[in-house]
Amino acid sequence: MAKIAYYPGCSGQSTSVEYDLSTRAVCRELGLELVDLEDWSCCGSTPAHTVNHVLSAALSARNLALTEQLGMDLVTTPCPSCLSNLRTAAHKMEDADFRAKANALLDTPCTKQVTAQSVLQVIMEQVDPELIRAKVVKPLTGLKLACYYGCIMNRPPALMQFDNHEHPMVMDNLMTMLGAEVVPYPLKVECCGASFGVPRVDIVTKLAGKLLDAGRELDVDAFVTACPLCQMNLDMRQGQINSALQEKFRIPVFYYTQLLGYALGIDRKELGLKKLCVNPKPVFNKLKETAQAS
Amino acid sequence: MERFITQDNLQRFAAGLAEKKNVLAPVASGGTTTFRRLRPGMQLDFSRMAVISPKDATFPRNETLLTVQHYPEESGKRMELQEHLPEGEMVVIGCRPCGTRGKLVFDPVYETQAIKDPYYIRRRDGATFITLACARPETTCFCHSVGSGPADEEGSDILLTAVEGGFVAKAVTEKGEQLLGDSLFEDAGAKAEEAAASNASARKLMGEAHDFSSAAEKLLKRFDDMDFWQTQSDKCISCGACTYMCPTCYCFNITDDEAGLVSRRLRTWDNCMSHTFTLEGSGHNPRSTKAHRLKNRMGHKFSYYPDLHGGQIACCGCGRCIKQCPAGVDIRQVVMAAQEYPDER
Amino acid sequence: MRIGVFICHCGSNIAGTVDCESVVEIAAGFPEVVYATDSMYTCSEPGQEGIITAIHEHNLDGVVVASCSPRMHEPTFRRAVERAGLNRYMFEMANIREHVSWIGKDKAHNTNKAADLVLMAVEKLRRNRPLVAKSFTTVKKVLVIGGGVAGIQAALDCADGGLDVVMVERDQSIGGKMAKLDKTFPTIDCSSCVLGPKMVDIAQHEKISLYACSEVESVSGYVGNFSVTIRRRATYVDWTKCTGCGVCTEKCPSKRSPDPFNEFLGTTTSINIPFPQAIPKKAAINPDTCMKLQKGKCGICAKVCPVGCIDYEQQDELVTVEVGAIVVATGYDLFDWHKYPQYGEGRYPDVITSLQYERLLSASGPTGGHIKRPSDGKEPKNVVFIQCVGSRDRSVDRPYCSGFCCMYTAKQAILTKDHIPDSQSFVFYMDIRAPGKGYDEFTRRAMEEYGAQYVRGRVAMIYPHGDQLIVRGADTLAGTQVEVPADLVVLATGVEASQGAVKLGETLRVVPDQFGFFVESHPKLKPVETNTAGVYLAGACQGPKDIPTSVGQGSAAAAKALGLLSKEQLESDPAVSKVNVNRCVGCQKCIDTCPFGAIKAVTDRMGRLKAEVIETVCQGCGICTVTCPQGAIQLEHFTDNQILAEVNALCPPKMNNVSFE
Amino acid sequence: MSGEVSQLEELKAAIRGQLDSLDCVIGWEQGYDPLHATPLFIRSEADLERLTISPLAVHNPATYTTGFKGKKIGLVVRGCHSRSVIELLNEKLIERDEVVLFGLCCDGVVSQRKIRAALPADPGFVEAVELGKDELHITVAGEQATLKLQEVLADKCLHCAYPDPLVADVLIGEKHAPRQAASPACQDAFEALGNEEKLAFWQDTMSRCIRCYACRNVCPMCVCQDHCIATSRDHLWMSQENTPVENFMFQMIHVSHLTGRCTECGECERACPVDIPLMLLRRYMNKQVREVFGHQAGIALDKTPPLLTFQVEEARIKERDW
Amino acid sequence: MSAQDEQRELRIVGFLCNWCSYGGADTAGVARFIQPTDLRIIRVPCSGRIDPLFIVRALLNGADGVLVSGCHPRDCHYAEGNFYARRRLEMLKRFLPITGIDERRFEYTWVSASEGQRWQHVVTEFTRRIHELGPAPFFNPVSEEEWAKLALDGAARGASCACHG
Repeated sequence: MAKIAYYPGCSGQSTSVEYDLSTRAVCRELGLELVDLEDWSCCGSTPAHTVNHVLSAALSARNLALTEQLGMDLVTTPCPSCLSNLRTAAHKMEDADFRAKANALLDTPCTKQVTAQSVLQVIMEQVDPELIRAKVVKPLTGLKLACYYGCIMNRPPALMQFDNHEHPMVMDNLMTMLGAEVVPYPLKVECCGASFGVPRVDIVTKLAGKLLDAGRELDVDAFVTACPLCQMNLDMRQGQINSALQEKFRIPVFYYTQLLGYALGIDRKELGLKKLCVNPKPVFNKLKETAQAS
Repeated sequence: MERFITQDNLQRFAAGLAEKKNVLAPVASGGTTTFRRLRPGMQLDFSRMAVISPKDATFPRNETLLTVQHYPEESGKRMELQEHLPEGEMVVIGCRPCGTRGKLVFDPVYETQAIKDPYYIRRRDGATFITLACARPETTCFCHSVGSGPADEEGSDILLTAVEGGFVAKAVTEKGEQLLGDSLFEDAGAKAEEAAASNASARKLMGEAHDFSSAAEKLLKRFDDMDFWQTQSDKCISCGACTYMCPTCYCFNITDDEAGLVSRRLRTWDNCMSHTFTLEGSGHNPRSTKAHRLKNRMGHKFSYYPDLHGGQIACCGCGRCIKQCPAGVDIRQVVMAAQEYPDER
Repeated sequence: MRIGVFICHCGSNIAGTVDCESVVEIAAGFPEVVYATDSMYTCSEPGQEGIITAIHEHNLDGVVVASCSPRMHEPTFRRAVERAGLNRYMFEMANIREHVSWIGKDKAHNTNKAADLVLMAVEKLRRNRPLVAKSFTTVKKVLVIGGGVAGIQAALDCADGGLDVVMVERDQSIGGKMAKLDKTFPTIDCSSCVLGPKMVDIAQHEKISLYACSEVESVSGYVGNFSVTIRRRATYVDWTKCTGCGVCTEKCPSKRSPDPFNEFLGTTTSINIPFPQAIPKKAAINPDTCMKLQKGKCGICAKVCPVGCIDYEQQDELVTVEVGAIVVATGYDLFDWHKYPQYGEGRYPDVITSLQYERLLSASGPTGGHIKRPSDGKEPKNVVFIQCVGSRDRSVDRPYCSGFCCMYTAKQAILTKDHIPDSQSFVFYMDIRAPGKGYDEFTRRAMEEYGAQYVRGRVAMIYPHGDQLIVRGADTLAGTQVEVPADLVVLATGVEASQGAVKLGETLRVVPDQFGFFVESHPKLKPVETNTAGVYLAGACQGPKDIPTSVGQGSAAAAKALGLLSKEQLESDPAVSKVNVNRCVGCQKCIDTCPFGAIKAVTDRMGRLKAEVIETVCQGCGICTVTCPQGAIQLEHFTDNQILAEVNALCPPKMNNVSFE
Repeated sequence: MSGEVSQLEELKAAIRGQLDSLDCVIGWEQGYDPLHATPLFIRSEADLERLTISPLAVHNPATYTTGFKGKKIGLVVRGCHSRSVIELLNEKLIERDEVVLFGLCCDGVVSQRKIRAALPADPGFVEAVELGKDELHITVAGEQATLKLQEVLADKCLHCAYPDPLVADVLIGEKHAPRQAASPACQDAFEALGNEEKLAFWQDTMSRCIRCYACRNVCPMCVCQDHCIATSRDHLWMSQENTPVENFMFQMIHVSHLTGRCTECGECERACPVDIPLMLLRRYMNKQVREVFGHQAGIALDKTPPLLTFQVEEARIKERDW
Repeated sequence: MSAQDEQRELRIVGFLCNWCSYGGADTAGVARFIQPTDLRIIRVPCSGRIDPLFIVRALLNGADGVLVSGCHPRDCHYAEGNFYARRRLEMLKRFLPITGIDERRFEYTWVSASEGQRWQHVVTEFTRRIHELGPAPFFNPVSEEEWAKLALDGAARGASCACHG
């Protein structure tokens, strides 16, 4: 079993606990042993690096150092925002002067180059696709999905170095592999409004509303996401969007790990499906119908 | 006159001499032993025969013959020439009989009726040789084949023979006798016999000598047989190790070094194994291959020189050229091959 | 040697901070200096006369002038010593102005430095030897590579000037990019009406030989005497017989052959004549799609051809021509816009290039001049133009401006309105670059008279919505994001160097810059020359250019070629490399490193390999001299000894008088 | 050492088979004493009988190849010698069809210098030598000495990455498992010295040099033959004066011309009559070449020496800040 | 370093290609960009003409510093000269440390004909560096005392030289 350091990130402990849960379950099933960083700290999210680059990098560098202390050189996280901060820190630490400044703030300096990758990347690159196919017990056949990646998962490309930043395909491919029909969703990397959900909900309802609209136009059964914030804006705020835009969207929004876990036959409790705001039941009903029909 | 001197005192004696004169002595350096100017604090190394011969004493590798200084025209003298004749005395300590005797080859060349090389003559006259007799021959030694031996006194002023606790020093010349007057020398006593016995035993250890008596004639006969020389020179790489280390090689090159306002005329060792040695201004080279050059080296030492100078072979049998040749060319073998080679084929 | 040294005061330029009299005094003591003096302005008439008089009076055979930079006045003084009967290479210059008096504050140091520089010059001069230029005859013929408008102009000018011309065109017809255009800016006149007659002139000019479907394979030789091998690709049609009647193209059953002339918007027949005005008007078979050549079945064209010119067995042919000069006019290629993921990477058929749009506009194009969008053939109402696609963008390694896209976009916006009066054009732009005559007015017309809506900003994304494309971009002037629904998106695709340029550059020894455009000899003063003598540049192969500039350069290159070949004989610079055959061991390392192919291997009479310099090709860089370990090849006038003499003059080796043995 | 005996016989048989078609085959025989070998130019059956391939047979036969241009010869080559041959081929200095290579998988050769240091008396007094499996039994000045072969192997052999010929027509002996090259400890120690110490070392060492050019002439890659700029009459590169600075200048010429070409056969150092550790310079230069160009001379055919080519973007040459 | 020493010129040799750097130095002159006076420039057609051994010769002859400058990569008048030069010079620069000659005494760079200001900067910086390093030691001992010291140190090193210990 491959051992990989795991950084859940703050949202994994709260708003997206189902993402964390399903990630752990899926990884276990696919033979990836996630080793939790002990005493990890918040990556600083957006606010930290808007204030001070060194301090912001130090926050993430601390987590890189923890990885190093585990004797590992790779750390994985489900959250694109955390990933972005981890990778930014690792990148900046390549510069000796910057490294010295950031390390001065840490109890245990980060000396080695530690790489951070998304769980998605780890699954796609370290797990044999044949293994995934072989392990699918409940295929997603008949399901029409839109994969929505969000704006920071693959950007900036020079930093993230994974998938196509304007037209990413890995989630599409993964879902196809599970038997689903994936539509050519044109707004894959559009912004959902991100944390504007707090100060300017009107922005989010507008942006996320467009995302839902494009999905509806393509007649999708559900959205698939890989970002806690994206998922929250599309799922939790769907009601706000409906009232703001006079719409009647009812499109479930999954984490890709939830659908992957479902296909792999993982117990639904472990996938945190109950945490979803838009009831996913129609989706599963449809799946059951298709399964019975065939 | 025979005297005795302890090992320590010989070092002291040498150091004392070095305060007044130039002393050239074998000194250990970087794992090897070469002749160097003895400077304060340096130790004599008699443990092995020095790699390089002591010929620097009478025929130095570099000799500035004259220097030229340019002046502005207005000053009346366009340039000034200054001759650099050697000055001072030189004492060589610890050379072997072969190396000492090797320099005798120079005399018939540098001091003849017609030509008297003042640089050479001054150096020769100012040089004293304190030679160390060999106790045991090396595999490359063949001094006895060229008319000498491990305790040959020819050319020396003093001959040292190693004995228990030190050396017996025998004055060969008057110059040598004067030096033995130094208080560091003691009465030789019975040590003199020990020395004589050692010298006799060394001679015996040398075994049978090569007979080079027909070399002069046979080498001439071989002159046009380039096949023979090509085979003999197969492994020669045309470097100058043999000639530069040879105590008897006396060829030199003269070059002018110019640098800005000063220039000088320099005499340096030349090397007959090199292509440029006989390269003519026209670009023609009468000895264009290493075979030609090896032939010349052998011929010169064992045939042409002896022919001109009363049969004296221009080789002292020290074996340096054999021992240090990077390709293992053996001068004895080449001469013997030339002698043994059938006249008619 | 008898050397004279002349120290120039340059008024107070030098004398102000250098004690020239002292330098004279010091220099007088330098080796072989028999005469030293100073003068107020050595380069002036009396100054030069002074040198000449001194040469005669003091019987000088070498001269050193210490004054300004040799890059300034070396030619002047060389001519002066030549007038006095000396060889011009028996002259050296010490730069005591730019390198001494103008940059140093301390007079004592400056004087000292000036004297050193004079000593260096003297020491080098002492190793100089007279060098004499060689004369050689030239071939009065010019090779023009590329039959676009620049090449056409160059060829016609050369031919009219009396030179024979060989034109080589890679495609089936000459005309280049201009032949594909519908109209040209800023006059909106018909492109083919302007270009057509010139193309016909090429075909009919008795001094011009045209090789279409051909490429330059290799070039050897040197200025005045190049030998060029041309590969004529097999067309499977005997062009000596083909009359261009077009019967074969009508009958060809294989109609799905890609149509490069129409920018792949439609298809054509396997045997085809690319467009009605093609020159030469000859048919050729595309072997990739021809059923006869692919499967051995069909052969209809051979049956229908009235003159029996079809030859399925035809092979490539190599032709060698001797020319005296070469004009490179290989033009440009379009940037591959698929590198931009935000424009859909080719997923949306209604995102097309500007040149494809030209074909849609053109009456001879695949739609007969009606604007129909590729996806469904509908006439677009909203057309969005995106500028700077592959221009001025470091992220795709195209930091340069392609120069003419602003203009043709304006033209296309105007033509769109002409074709579809109820249409609306939107142009996303960064800056409008319209610096030509009548250009800016033209773009204004597009905006003001034709109502094209110009949006200053970049496009971030194109995505489909219904049967339309939504173009989202920034409007930086309004400070907002805009979304424009478009029926058709036209990308003003930037210019990049022609794909074969790098390889051709190697053949011609003309260097491409980092983007593949050929580098001219001097950006201002030698814009059409290259660093290889006798090779000239015309058109966009040197950098993005519009039609008038390309034509102008074509004429300029022709003028250069005519000037060069108008001389009966050419002289070569004698400061070139020279092989000492006695030292050369024939290892050929110099041949490998020479950037100009100026060294060849020859066998001497003993059968040994030796290097030999082709004096007329050698440019005098000296790379070979450093390459040769035994110093057998020496760059004349900059030999090892000459440079070492300078080094030794500057840092005299310590004369070592301490004996160590 | 029965293995070696059978290898020798195998080699002799291989040479015998081709001797008629070759001008000569270059191998080794015993030299002036039992401790020293010397190059052997085999032209007859009788010559062949004298062939030896013991660890005393050290000379690099590739040195002689350029002298036989136009003739077809055979060479008995060890791994390092084959590198010299490859480099000569790559530089078009010899033709592949003009050399027949009899390759020996090599277990290393001796350093006479180390033997000298290990013997109780000067090797000049050697009387007999017997080769054991892992040791040398040497009688010198009447005394018996046993030297472990491993302890007197040449430095180049101790860390040799290419003991087996990289090109050969006939291969004799067992191939070695891949090995990692390393520089001798003394190299690292020397490189760690300060500039002043290094300079002093060369000043002193170069004062021993007699400029005999053995290092040059024995070097298989010194192909200027008789036309070296150091001994030319008309070049100002060097004074003929024998002083440390001029001697060192020559070494700089040598190493400069060897940049990217030195195959580390160690012949220069071996040939030096005054024991100058020339490989210090060569190894260091080779290290730089490896670091910057990823190039090692003579390990692959059809490679261009790095100074005879270039890349527009040099990945490992950084422009320095000013 | 006393004020007088600072005033004293050191011997710095420059090798400049004719087309770019020599022109750059001219440009600096024309613009009257004041520079230290230690440098003496040898003009060569191309940096590809510069044999690294010229630099070695200068350094061994006692030059305190050697500065080489050519056209920027890709800008060579002869297309490829500076590409070859870059390799040759880089190897020399990297090699110098083993000789005991301070590699900071040699530098190579690229200056175009238009970069007068850059040339001034390069000369000023390099000259400053060489003055910081001070006069270069002579390779040949220049006095009997130096010889004695050298020989004694050598003897002390004995057979255990750095590499045969």
